[in-house]
Amino acid sequence: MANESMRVLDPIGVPSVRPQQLRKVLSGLEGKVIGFIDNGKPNFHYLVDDLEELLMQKYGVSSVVRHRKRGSVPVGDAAIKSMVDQCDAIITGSGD
Amino acid sequence: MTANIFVMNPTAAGGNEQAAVPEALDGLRGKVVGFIDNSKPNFDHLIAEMAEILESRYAARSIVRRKRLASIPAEDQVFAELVQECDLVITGSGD
Amino acid sequence: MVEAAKREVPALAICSTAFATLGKSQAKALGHAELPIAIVPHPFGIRDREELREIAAKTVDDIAKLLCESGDVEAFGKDSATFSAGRRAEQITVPSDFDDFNRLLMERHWGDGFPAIAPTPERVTKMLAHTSRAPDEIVARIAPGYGEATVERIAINAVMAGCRPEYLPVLLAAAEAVADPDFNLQGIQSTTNPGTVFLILNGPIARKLGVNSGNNCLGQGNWANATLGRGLRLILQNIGGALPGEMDRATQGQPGKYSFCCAENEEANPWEPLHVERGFSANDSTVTVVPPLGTWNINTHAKDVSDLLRVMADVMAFPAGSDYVYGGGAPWLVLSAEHAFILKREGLSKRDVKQRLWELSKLSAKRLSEKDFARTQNGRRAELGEITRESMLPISPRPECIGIIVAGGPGTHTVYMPGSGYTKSAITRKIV
Amino acid sequence: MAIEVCSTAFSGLGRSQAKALGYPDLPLAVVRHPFGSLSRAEIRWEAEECMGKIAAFAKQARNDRARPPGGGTDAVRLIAVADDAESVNLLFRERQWTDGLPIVPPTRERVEHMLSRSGYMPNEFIARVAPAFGEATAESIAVNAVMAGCDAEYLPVLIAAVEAISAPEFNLQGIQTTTNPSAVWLLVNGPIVSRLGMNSGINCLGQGNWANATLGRALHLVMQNIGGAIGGEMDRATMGQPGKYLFCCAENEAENPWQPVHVERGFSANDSVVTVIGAEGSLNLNTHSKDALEILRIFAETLVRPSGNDYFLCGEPWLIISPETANILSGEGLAKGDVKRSLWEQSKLPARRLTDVDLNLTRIRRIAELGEVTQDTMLPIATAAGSIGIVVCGGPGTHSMYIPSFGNTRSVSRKVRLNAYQTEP
Repeated sequence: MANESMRVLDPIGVPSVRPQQLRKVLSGLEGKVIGFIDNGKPNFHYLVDDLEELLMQKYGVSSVVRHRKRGSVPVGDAAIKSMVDQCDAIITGSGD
Repeated sequence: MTANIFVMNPTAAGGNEQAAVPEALDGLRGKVVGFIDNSKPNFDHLIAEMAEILESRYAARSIVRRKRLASIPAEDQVFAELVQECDLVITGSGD
Repeated sequence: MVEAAKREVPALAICSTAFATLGKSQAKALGHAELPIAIVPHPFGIRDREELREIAAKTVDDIAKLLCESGDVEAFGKDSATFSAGRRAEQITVPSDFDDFNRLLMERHWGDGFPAIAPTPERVTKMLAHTSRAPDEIVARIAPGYGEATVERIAINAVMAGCRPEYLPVLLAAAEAVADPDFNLQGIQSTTNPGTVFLILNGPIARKLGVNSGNNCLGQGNWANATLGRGLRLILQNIGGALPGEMDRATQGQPGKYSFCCAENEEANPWEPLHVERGFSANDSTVTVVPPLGTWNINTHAKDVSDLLRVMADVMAFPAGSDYVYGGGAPWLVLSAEHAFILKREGLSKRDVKQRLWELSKLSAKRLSEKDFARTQNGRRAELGEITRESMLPISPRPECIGIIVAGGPGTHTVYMPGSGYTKSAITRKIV
Repeated sequence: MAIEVCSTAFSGLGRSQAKALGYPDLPLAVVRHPFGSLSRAEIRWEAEECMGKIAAFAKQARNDRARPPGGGTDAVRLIAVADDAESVNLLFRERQWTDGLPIVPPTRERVEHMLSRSGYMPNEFIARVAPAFGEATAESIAVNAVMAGCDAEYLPVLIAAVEAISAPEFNLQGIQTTTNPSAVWLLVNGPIVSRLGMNSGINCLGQGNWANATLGRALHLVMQNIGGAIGGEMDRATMGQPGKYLFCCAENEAENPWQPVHVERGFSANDSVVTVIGAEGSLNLNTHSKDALEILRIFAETLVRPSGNDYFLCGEPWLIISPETANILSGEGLAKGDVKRSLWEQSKLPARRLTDVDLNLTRIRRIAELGEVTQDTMLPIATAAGSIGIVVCGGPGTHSMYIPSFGNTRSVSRKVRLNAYQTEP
């Protein structure tokens, strides 16, 4: 009895997108423009201040562009597009 | 065909003996009627009106005891006094 | 991060330790487990300037490395769970013994902690007979994992929850509703807030399915209320991938995350019911999804309109709520018929009640903490302009955002449900 | 002789409870609900009507003397039902023996297994559960535990919880029959928490953990099935709340900078203890403030609501403080007692914020404690600062939670009785 089995349907949902290799890398940071999407959480802007300074000083990043996000609301397409156009790499933040 | 299984009843034996309600009175004339006020809004007014009707129309006498809180039971002492003094006790619930 | 990466730009996320699991799980669920994450200690919000500087110094090298190195591409594609084999659910073999089956659910995290009914093909087929939609039709993609909620997968989770077959159309409409962008399910599911989804039913279907709209309608005891609320939760967790401790980051959560569903008491409602207010016909059946952060009982024996409104507004306005800080659009009141009757007796329409509550519940920005005030300035600038300590903050952008239904049995209680602050609006969908 | 006057909304409660207590013939005189909002003239009319009924009751000879003895529910202990999930669930739902969710069929084998390791004898009397005052034995509790989906190891925790809710100061009768949305929050402390794998961290009040879910659920099934509180009958909740399905978590002792609740209440840290709390709901307290004094002010301002039973009746409010916030408070040198005192002082509510009707009620109910209450009185949320409950639960995040109390209730802690078998490492 205990060893009997039955067939059931898997309840777990999966996204239909097949994984794509999205990861892109830079050859180096020298002269690059880095974008930060600030999640608006306390202190994150300070962390970005410090990272900006260090990235420029230590790795020769040419400039940092910032977009400040409103709380837990997703960043709009327009904002992402504008960041993508300006930057060589984008860094986002989550958590507080 | 599905076989039967036996399942257990999840409720409890009340353990509360079926008690008979004490005998009815032979009317209200001359009787002492006690009220326990549940302290809900307007219940005091309802009792006041009822007491007035009891006295003027049924020639009964009334006693009122007020519970401090609607949602906790009246103190034993309040009950004991009323039972001692009264032929009929009227309690209230709701608001 | 994924959005940026899709546009072919190197992307990186900085996560505090507490959120690293969310970041990783979500990237994985979306099929991008390879995307890089730099981890900083949690909570960084309480660090002083000096400590932050140290964190930055430690993190900058990681960031440089992660942006320039291709990383562990091996990890990519290893876990077959991230692939969709097709839109139909797979059949799997499980023990038929009830206790063993439930143990398996526990081990696989396929449930909420309660016993579930096995979703056998027979039971699922019986349920699918209650819709004309094809089993493989995608009804919605459920955040934060963006799993495909096909008609069949919704039915599977409904069977597990204990729903009767005829409940299926309600859950199909509910799945569509939660996926509306204005509802911001991603925010509700992955936040540290105790967010959940409250289902409200209106129209003939509520009576037909025996959904409780009276005494104890938010509590236990009714088959439809209990299993519909639970069915949606299983969809959110199993299809949406919001597993507690992984993508679901709720600090404590709330009991409403198990099941939270009732019908509006349309008979006792002195105004037009919710679905009619929202533009549906009285004969339509609808489901409305609301994102409450909890329940607060407004117990008042007030018999006077201005007293009643004053007390309700006083309860709504408090300085630790997300509504005022983020300016969301879904604070909600479930009025008892007795309270609704008092308001209506004085000639107030539902709209008047909302307007009065919206005015009376404005919160002085002075009452917020420094940090919450700064967030409010950031979060609501577009809506309110420059915010000072003298500003009076409205609970929602507009009075109409305050939701009102009438439900429950006799009693002088109204339940206030604060909103999650970042949902633009509760969403209503017709049940077909 | 006794007669009960009920408003229509409560007549179901009156009848069911009279019957459950063995007085099926107790006369009820029903008045219009809600009489709280009737005018004096309308009350006079109701009084006339009601007196007429009472006078008739007083004269009426009882004509139903031949009522068969014994209630209906306890006559049958074992019920035969077709062995499939649909039939079992249908039967239990028809008899109003469930919360609406699927149950595990309580077969004799499962119930015996549930009891087998508990150290309790099946017929061991545990408590009488209000409002029907049904007799909870180890076995009848085990039946409900099986139904909820509990593992056998959970039973001693549940039995301790049933003892706790039946303590007079908890006032289960009030909690179960009120129109308020009151649920029983079951809080667990001590080594049993990790042994049972209970959740005290992320989402501890939400779904996903078997011990939390099924223990909390089993307690509410006991309250419904043994206590007899069925929605719309003896359970008069206007709307209730989702916590009435279950409301259960453990304290996060590992990240608590203070004493855990059971140690604060005089138990040893190695004891496993349940605490039951009559909870009206749950309110998210979200503040990102990192300053102890500011946090206390924000918390206190959130407690101050002009519509809570805590103020009307003098209650026992509880706060669940997140580990992050507890550590900020403790880091500033505040002991738990300091936090309580500060909250108690700062949360005094000016009586004028209450409506006149509610102020009148409060005046009657708190006169013994506060003396004459006027518009200018500052009402404390509890009789003393020590009555504010504080527990640390949850995972990362800036969220704490206010759990307002039903008012006429005091939380009760009971030690979980474990036998040698269960305490083995």
